[in-house]
Amino acid sequence: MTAKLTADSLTLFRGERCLFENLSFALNPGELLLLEGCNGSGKTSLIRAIAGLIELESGEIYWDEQPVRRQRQVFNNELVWMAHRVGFKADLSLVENLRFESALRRDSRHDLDDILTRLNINRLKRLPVRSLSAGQQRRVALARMLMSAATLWMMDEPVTNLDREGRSLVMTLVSEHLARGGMVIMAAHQDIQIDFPVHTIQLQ
Amino acid sequence: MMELLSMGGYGAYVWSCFALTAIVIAICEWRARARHRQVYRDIEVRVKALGDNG
Amino acid sequence: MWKFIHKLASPPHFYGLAAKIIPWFFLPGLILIIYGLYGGLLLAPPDYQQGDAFRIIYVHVPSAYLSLMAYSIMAISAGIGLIWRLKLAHAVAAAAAPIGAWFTFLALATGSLWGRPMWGTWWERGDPRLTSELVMLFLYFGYMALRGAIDDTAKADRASAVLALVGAVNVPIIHFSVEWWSSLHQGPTLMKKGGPAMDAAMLYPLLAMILGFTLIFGALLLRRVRTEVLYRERRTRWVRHLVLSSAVEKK
Amino acid sequence: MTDNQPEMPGLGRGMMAVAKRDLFLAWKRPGDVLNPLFFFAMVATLFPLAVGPSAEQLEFSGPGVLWVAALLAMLLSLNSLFVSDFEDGSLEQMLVSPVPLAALSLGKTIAHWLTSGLPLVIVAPILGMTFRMPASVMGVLMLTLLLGTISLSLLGSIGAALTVGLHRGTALLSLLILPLAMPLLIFGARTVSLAAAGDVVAGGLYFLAAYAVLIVSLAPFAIAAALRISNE
Repeated sequence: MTAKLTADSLTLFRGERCLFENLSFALNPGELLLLEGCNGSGKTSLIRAIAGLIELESGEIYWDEQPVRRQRQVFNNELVWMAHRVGFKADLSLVENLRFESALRRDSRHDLDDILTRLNINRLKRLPVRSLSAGQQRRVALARMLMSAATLWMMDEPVTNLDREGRSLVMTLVSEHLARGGMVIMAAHQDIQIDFPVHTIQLQ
Repeated sequence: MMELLSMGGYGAYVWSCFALTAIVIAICEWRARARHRQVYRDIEVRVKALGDNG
Repeated sequence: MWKFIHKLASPPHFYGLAAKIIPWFFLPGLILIIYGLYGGLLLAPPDYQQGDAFRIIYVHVPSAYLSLMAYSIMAISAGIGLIWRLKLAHAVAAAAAPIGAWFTFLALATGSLWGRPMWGTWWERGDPRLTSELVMLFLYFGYMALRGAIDDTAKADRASAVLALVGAVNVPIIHFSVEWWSSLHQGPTLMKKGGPAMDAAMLYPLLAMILGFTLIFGALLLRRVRTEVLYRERRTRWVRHLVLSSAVEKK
Repeated sequence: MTDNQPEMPGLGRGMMAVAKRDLFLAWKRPGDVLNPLFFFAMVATLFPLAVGPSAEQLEFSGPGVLWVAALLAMLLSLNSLFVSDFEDGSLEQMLVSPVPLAALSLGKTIAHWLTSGLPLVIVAPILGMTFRMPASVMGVLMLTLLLGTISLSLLGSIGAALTVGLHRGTALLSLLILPLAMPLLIFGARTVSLAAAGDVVAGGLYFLAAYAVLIVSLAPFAIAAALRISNE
């Protein structure tokens, strides 16, 4: 067990159904873990369980060979999370939301304007999040990832609600992150093409 | 015998207390058994429906 | 030691063992209660102040004691379940709640039946014990309602465990605050229950009743824990085998 | 990855950020703050109408009524405490934050108290006047409410965290919290009554203060545990 992130025989039930049993994997810097499967196959549950949002029935996740459960803060410090619910306050503007977020996690010290320009949402930055379209909100969620200095990006269905340009932007950002030595775990039902080592877990 | 039943004039209170206690404990036991039977039967139905690979 | 606990807590083992133990709780409990009834109703002399009405303590005191004890068991096992992720502990907590609520109800009802001839009212508001018992009943109701509102068993276990622990911290505070409140209230002098001055002919049946009730409670608890274990393990192989193999003989 | 030091965002900074954000949100939606306040004022004004204008009755029932009204108003404001965070996913972001969840929960409770508890304390004297409360008693009323609402905010947050995301959360929250809040009601209302009768009030105030200290130190952890469970 020398990988940065390892999972050892994870098992999770939801109600009567077994979502996955004795699932193990390992992930190193510069690698992408892709969780594939159709709707309801449990890929969202799996990625949430890895992030510590769901308690596993059994099994253990290790970060730097230490169980994550015993060092939740350390693990969270290396983690940035993007899910279907973007996690922004609809009444606050984009910038206000991101400013608040930066108090919650380790900052990458990139200039906010640069990030927003890169994502093509700089002109929206004073608008309340409620007036943004779903696709624009996803872009703000990407801004959160670029603002943090976390190693591990966890993305649940990152390309939904995004146009073709947005989808290729996500893949570019992910590639750059991997090139920096970052790690990405992604749950997706579309095909993902990328020039980095990809581990795939297919869920039934 | 009558003396025992009347309990010095408090018979109604004393005996209703003891009767109530007996009833409550009986209900507890009965409910526990009924629940066990129900859970067991539900599992039985499911196991038989699914066969050996459920 | 740890290994022993682990073996004991393994569901199939516990399920079989509990079935064997239940009669060992139930029968001695029944014998003690019969002795307690005989001693309490026939042998013990009437109280010089309360007359024969004092005999209600033979059911009131054990119920009141069990209502508190069931809550302690619930809170302690909830804590164990939360910290060591022991599923059996959660099952115990879940099983203890309804029984505790019933005994709390019993303590309230018998206390009220006692109060009627003693004070002339069904509900003497100056008495702190009855008020505390009532709050206790609400705590049980809250616990069971929270459990019932959450569909997923594992989630219900942990959420209700947090509530049980919060409640356990509050129970002594509630008792204390009710006592303080009633000490300001100009009610009747507090009733003296038990105490070392009690006559032996009165005391021994009471002790027998307390012990007997505890054993009966143990039997009820084990029966319910057994059900909880069966329900929680319904997906496992051993339960399937159990059900298939004993489909004929067991009802 | 430029730096490998496990430098983490500060505990106090995260807590204050949450508190500040919630206060700002309350500022943008003043209705959420004002509703419980109106409820408090309404109950306290309706009650005298129900019991009649007799002065002794009003003086006698004043402390109890004001305290019960404050308790219910707090309960009303607690319902929505975590709901929007739960629905828009920002609760999730707090759960995966390196700042301990207990600190963030405390931040939320601070904002809740400032927007729901403190206004009650401030308007209480005005309502006390309708119950013909003398000025000295008014001071005690405010002090008990000050200490009591702090405890209620924290205690209620545990309940709100346990019931967030449940269908019948509202009714359940009252069932969970009211029995636990009983000591606060007893000590709060009785202390004010004692003050009205000219008795010593120190005992009750000490109790309320001790309770507040106890719950400030314990509740954040219970809230954090409950939030983690409820968000699953």
